[in-house]
Amino acid sequence: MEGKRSRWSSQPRPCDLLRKIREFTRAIVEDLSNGRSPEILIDRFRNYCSNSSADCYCSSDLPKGKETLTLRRESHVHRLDVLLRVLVVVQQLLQENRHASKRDIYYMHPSIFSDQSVVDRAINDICILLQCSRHNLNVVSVGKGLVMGWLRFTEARNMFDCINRPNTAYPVPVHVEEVKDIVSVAKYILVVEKESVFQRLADDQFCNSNHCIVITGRGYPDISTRRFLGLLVDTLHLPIYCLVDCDPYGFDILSTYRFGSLQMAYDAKFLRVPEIIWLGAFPLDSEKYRLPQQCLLPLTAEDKRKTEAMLQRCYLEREVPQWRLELQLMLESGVKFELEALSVHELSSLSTEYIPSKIQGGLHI
Amino acid sequence: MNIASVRELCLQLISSAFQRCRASDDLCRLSVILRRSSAPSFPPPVRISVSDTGVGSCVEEFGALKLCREAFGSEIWDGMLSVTTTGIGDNEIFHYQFNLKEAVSTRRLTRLPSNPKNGQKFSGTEVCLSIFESIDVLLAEISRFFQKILILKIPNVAIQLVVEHGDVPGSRYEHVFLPNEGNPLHFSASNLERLKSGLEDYVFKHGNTLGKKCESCFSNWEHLKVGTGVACCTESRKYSESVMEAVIVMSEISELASTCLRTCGSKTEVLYFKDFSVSPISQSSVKALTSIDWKSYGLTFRGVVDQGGFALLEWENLPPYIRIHISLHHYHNQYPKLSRLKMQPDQNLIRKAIKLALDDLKDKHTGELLSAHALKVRNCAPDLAKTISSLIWHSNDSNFREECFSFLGLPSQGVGSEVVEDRIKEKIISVIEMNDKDQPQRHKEVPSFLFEVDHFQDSGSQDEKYEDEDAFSSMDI
Amino acid sequence: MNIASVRELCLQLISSAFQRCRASDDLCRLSVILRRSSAPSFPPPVRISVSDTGVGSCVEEFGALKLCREAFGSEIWDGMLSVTTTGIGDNEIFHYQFNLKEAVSTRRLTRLPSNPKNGQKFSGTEVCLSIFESIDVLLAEISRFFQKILILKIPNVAIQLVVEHGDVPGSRYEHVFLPNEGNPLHFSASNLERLKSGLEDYVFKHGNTLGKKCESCFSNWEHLKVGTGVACCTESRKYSESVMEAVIVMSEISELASTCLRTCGSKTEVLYFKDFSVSPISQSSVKALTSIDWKSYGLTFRGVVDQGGFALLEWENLPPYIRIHISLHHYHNQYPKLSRLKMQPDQNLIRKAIKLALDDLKDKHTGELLSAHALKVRNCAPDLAKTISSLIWHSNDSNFREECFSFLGLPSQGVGSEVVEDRIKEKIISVIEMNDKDQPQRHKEVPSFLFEVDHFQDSGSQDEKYEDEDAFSSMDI
Amino acid sequence: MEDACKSALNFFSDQQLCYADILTPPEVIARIQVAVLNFLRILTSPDPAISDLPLVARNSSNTRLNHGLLTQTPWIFLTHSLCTRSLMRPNAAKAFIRVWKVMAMCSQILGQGKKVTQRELFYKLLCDSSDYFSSQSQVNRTVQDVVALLRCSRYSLGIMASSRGLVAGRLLLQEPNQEVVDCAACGFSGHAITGDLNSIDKLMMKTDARYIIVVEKHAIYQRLVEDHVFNQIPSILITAKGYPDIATRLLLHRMSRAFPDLPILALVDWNPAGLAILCTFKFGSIGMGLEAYRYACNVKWLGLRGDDIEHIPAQALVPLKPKDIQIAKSLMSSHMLQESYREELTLMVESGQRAEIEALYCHGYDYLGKFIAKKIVQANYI
Ligand SMILES: [Mg+2]
Ligand SMILES: [Mg+2]
Repeated sequence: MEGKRSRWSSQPRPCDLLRKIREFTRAIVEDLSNGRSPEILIDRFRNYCSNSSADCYCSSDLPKGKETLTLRRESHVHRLDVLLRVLVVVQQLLQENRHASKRDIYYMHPSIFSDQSVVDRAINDICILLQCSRHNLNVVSVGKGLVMGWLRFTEARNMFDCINRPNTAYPVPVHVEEVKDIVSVAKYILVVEKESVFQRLADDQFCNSNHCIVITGRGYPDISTRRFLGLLVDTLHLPIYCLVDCDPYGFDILSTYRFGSLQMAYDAKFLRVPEIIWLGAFPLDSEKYRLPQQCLLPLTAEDKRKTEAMLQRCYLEREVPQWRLELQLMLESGVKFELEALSVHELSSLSTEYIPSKIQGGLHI
Repeated sequence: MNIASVRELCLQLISSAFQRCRASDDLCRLSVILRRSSAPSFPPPVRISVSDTGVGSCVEEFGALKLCREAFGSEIWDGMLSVTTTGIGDNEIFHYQFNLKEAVSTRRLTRLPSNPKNGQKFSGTEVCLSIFESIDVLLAEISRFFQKILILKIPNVAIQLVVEHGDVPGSRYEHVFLPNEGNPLHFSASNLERLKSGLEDYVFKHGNTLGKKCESCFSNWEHLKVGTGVACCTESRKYSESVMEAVIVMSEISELASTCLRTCGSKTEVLYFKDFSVSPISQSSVKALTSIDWKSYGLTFRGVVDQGGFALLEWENLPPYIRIHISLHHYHNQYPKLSRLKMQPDQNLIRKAIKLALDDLKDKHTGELLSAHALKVRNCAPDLAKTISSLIWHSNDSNFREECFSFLGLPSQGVGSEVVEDRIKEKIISVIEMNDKDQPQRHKEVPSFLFEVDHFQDSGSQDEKYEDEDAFSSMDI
Repeated sequence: MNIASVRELCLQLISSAFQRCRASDDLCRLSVILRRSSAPSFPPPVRISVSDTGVGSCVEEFGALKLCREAFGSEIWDGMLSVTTTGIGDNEIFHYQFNLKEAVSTRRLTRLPSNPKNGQKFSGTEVCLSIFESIDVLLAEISRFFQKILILKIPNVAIQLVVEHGDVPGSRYEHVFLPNEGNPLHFSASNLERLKSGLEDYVFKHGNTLGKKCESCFSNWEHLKVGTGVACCTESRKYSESVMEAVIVMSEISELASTCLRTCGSKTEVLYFKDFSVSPISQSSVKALTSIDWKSYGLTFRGVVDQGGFALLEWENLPPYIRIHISLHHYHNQYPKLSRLKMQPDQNLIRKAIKLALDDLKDKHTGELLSAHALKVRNCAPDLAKTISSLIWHSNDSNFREECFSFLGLPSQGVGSEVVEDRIKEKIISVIEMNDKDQPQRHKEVPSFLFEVDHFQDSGSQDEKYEDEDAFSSMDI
Repeated sequence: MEDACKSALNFFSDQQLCYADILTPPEVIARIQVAVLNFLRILTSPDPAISDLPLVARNSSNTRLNHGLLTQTPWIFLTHSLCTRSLMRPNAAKAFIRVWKVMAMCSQILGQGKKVTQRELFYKLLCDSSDYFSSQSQVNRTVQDVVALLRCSRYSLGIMASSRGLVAGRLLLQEPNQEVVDCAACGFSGHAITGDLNSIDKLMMKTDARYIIVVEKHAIYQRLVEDHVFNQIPSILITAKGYPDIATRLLLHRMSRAFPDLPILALVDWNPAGLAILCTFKFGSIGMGLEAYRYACNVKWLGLRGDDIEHIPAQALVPLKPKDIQIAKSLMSSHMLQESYREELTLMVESGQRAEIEALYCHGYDYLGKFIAKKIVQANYI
């Protein structure tokens, strides 16, 4: 299919990865046998910088520098050891076609890994070294996301018939690469920040009356939710709207869908969904939809700090200057509010008034 | 330099005699004879005779001796030296008497009638003095002096130390110190080679007075690891070159329970020589020793004990069976021609010589004197080896395994995982050790931003934090 | 009690005259005449004559007067009293002269020649003295005294206050204070009834000197809310009974802008009477007043200003149109027969009487003097009423709605939601107010529950505790 | 509607134990109407009063232990002891009115045939009466009060719950007029348990399993599902991802009733929180309100227990944290904790260490399945 992008076409096969692991190992053994210190170069990635002045290369998805691991420093040796230990686990997972979570891997050598974050970094490093995505390593996390609406698909031959009960939440499949036979006649996809709003829409029979698919990542979206979303977008070519709280976290979550997260920047091209359209809530909605004063909370110092930091992100100015303006507006207004505040006057106003008016009126950016 | 005691004076006289021998082209003999007189005083007076067959001495040599007041304080010596000397070209044997108690140097000397040589061609000197002193104390001190001076392995001097107990027959003690006894060197060997060989002999003899290798401590030669270093400094103005030679020996004692253990235990006495003689070590040199970056050789320097000219270096964390020996020799390479030139005690010279010696030792003996840093890295090697081995071992690709084995020089069949692991460990360790040698150059290559990326982490914690919030709200149901 | 000033002495003399009138069985007249002499001094001397038609006085009464030194200090009085008196059974009218400056009491009295009564049956006394004092000051003070004493409403005494300005004709001022003027009482009314009625009159007159109800402040009678309380105490030893009567009046001024506002504003002057006369209030009584739990009557007591015998109670948060008036009367119920007995100023007596009066007022006037707690609860009533009314109103079950209306006594059709809400609010408020009255009794009763209950465990405080605990530790399986 | 009213009038008087019923909206509305009528009746009676609210006490002194004759396992219920919300009690007026306000709000929502999330409820109440509600937790507590007053489940009040629960394995579920769901073929996550208590209540279930395994952690559950452990050990796997929600507990409870012969075995971390989670399944928790006690299940402790710690490398043991000690103390003070559990807990506290289930992975990922199988075969659970 023409619409399929690189996101789905160039998935490395397990045997390719196993070969890469062997090559990697072989190189190390060869170096050692020849009395050379192995030097392992790891690319570093960032998907944004705080240099909004223009000519940064954050949009290019190219590495921004390299790290070198050698046997010269204790910390390097330890890090190399962790990396290789995780690689042993990964090799095993790939050979046996099993899956494990980051936490599972941590528990293989808890004393040596000392901390979960050490394992997380090693996994990221391995992905960079082997030029693959995390799920290619058969490292998965427990799924957090939910989906409902006009959608039918299979995951490893198990049928997910959401359309049968379009107001029932289904867990987002963890093994997105096993998802097949996606069928939908929906008009659009709606991503909501949190479960509470998702439930509101379910209770309002929103999908029934609007012929759409609703997805939530329950806060910061996990990888499977983002990949599943990407898969739907690529397969169904539907517009995709996003509804988040009007607060710094909501905006950050929105940015995570749109641009990917910093710590997974190496894989951003597979994890981001650039097609996403911001539907709301915008700072000015508080006036437009007559939100009572009690629902508007002042931004805390932490909120302001976070907002100011986000305003620096280069991709905003470059790609979505209008988003940035809204964020700026939020900071200036000094208040934030949650989506639930829109339901104050009328419980179903989110589904009967707010969302339809936004979509029909083109009030999104 | 002022001489502070009569014993020091004796050593000075012996040292001078040794220099006269060394200056001679021929083989020479240096005899020190201690003879207890039968006089009924206590302690009985000891007559000390220092005689040598070296080039003759000049009168000024004795007239210029400067003694502190304290040297006469304890009234064990009357200040009188009798000197008999003749040069190879002299026709007479001269006799002098020096009264060193006399402050005005011109009044010190009394010329006595000389003897004709009757045309015989020989040279030599004898210096005698009588003091009230324990003969054992003198014997021990002079012995130690000779043991040390042997380290220089000056090839043409034989030393004889004799004790005669008055008229008691059969009570004569005699010890001969020969430079080439332990480990003969070619006559043309350099000063540094002699110093190295001398220190080796000294270490093997292990402080015992037997003059031979201590078999219970050293069962074979290989336990010594030696490094040498030379630092030169051209003092341009005088056209003279100051040389600092350093030899470092690491010895491994085979049996800890041995009774041969040195008194200084795991401390290191720095054996200091100056212009081919035993010398006390100067304060500034001690300072130089403390300022060496021992850590980069895996040594933890605790401090230095400066005991009136002896410097004892103290170590921490040194394994109990390891001993470190250091000797330093500082001289002008035109000595004795220019011996009157004062040498600057150059701290840099000491540091440089010792560092070169340490590097030399490390180079020759892989795995020794690894830096503290490399030691830490090396501690990770078993883990890393195990990991790499398990990467190989857990691969289901047998070709790959065999390929790896062949890299490691192992047979493709029938090797156990421990063997692989051990082999990899060896390789890793040797890489680490090699890396440690040429550290200074390499270190600059490592990109410095490797671990500065920690600020990347700050937004990474978000997801975790958010998950915690979830955890809480689940309680809320 | 020592008399501190000449003005106090005057009031004391008037008080004694009043007591003589009260002791009489007949209707009596008490006249106070202030006559300014025409003497040219400044201020001109004022002759004060206090005359009464009561029972005659005894000589000891005046001889026993004790004046402080200060009373003579300002030299406004020579210390001389002229007394003319006769009892009903006396045949003569006696004349005395007292010199109160005389310290020795036996020397004070000078008997003057008496007049024969010629068989006429009458009794009475006149006391005269001359002082240098502003007549206006005297007039104001005596007026206030009479206004207060009128509160006791002693029925058989008519009071006349006359001012004569020397010989100036037409300058005569006369004011008559009649006990039954405002609100006539039956002759047999009790002391408490008189005190109550007297205070009501006093409040209505509102401090104005007009002697009649202030129309601009009180447009009708009902604005006064009165409570009374009596506390007795049998002092067993002397077989005498001490009585404390308290009357509390809450008045609501209809027009805040009225010029009639008392000087003391929203403060409350405690009108204190002792043995049927105006009396200063004692320190211990003031203390008793401060120790009353005003809060439980919704009053926030800020403090008391004690101004030489006057006590002004200060309130916080009192609405500006509300005035509180308190009068206290303490007497022996056998007075005057046992008037010489000293009464213990019993703090408990005051507290009890006032509490009873407050309770009485609260009982008679629902919604007044609600406790601070009940006030808080009452403030919630509109919200609760609104909530419950919305429960009714939003129900689409008409049977249910009609049933609710019938409980509320509302027609089943055509009522607006405000009506329902108001009705519920009224009911709730009335329950709250009722609950506040007999609080102590009610609380012991079984609470009325929304649903029937079999078991009851009063663990109301427990759940507050539980709320503090965090989600897990409360898991008390 | 009238029937509903009638049954509501005496809706608890004939019962020994108190718990929250799962009701339909008309039933809940009927109860609320009874509440209003009673309130008005007492308010307008000759001796008028403002009725106190009798809330079933949610504390340990109101719990009773029931020793079943047949089941031999004790279970716990709440009796009718009450704590009251009274308008008149000092500082209680607001709490009293909050109850009515929440009731009014719920009645309104139910009347519209809608449901709300707790957060929405908070916002509605915040805007409606901010004098009374200032925080989410206040709303949550008041909801629990209403539950304790009306004795119906929170869900019945129209408040949506999100269930975190998942179930997988040899279980067939069917809602009336719906297709059968095979929990063995629901993908890698298994079947998500709905938050809709009414539909759980109506589920029809079939199984050929021999055990029900309750797993504390989602990740462990996922591993077991991926490895198809439920085929090696014929079982149903269920997890609530930590402290269980009502829906998960209801489903487990329903399974325990439908399949009384299947032992329910819990696999939890070896730390006080793990035991607390197990006990929440077993007994409920006060924090969950009145609904908690109804869904008690006879859960047995499979692991990790003190004996299992020897299979765990020392470096995987972590010192107990203060929070753990706090939980342990709370558990110890409970009179419901059976002796064998108490001993385990004592051992845990004395060792000063804790271990997570994942620590077994040092023996490889398939060890966990074998570990469970072995313990089950040996009937090594308490
Ligand atoms: Mg948010
Ligand atoms: Mg846990």
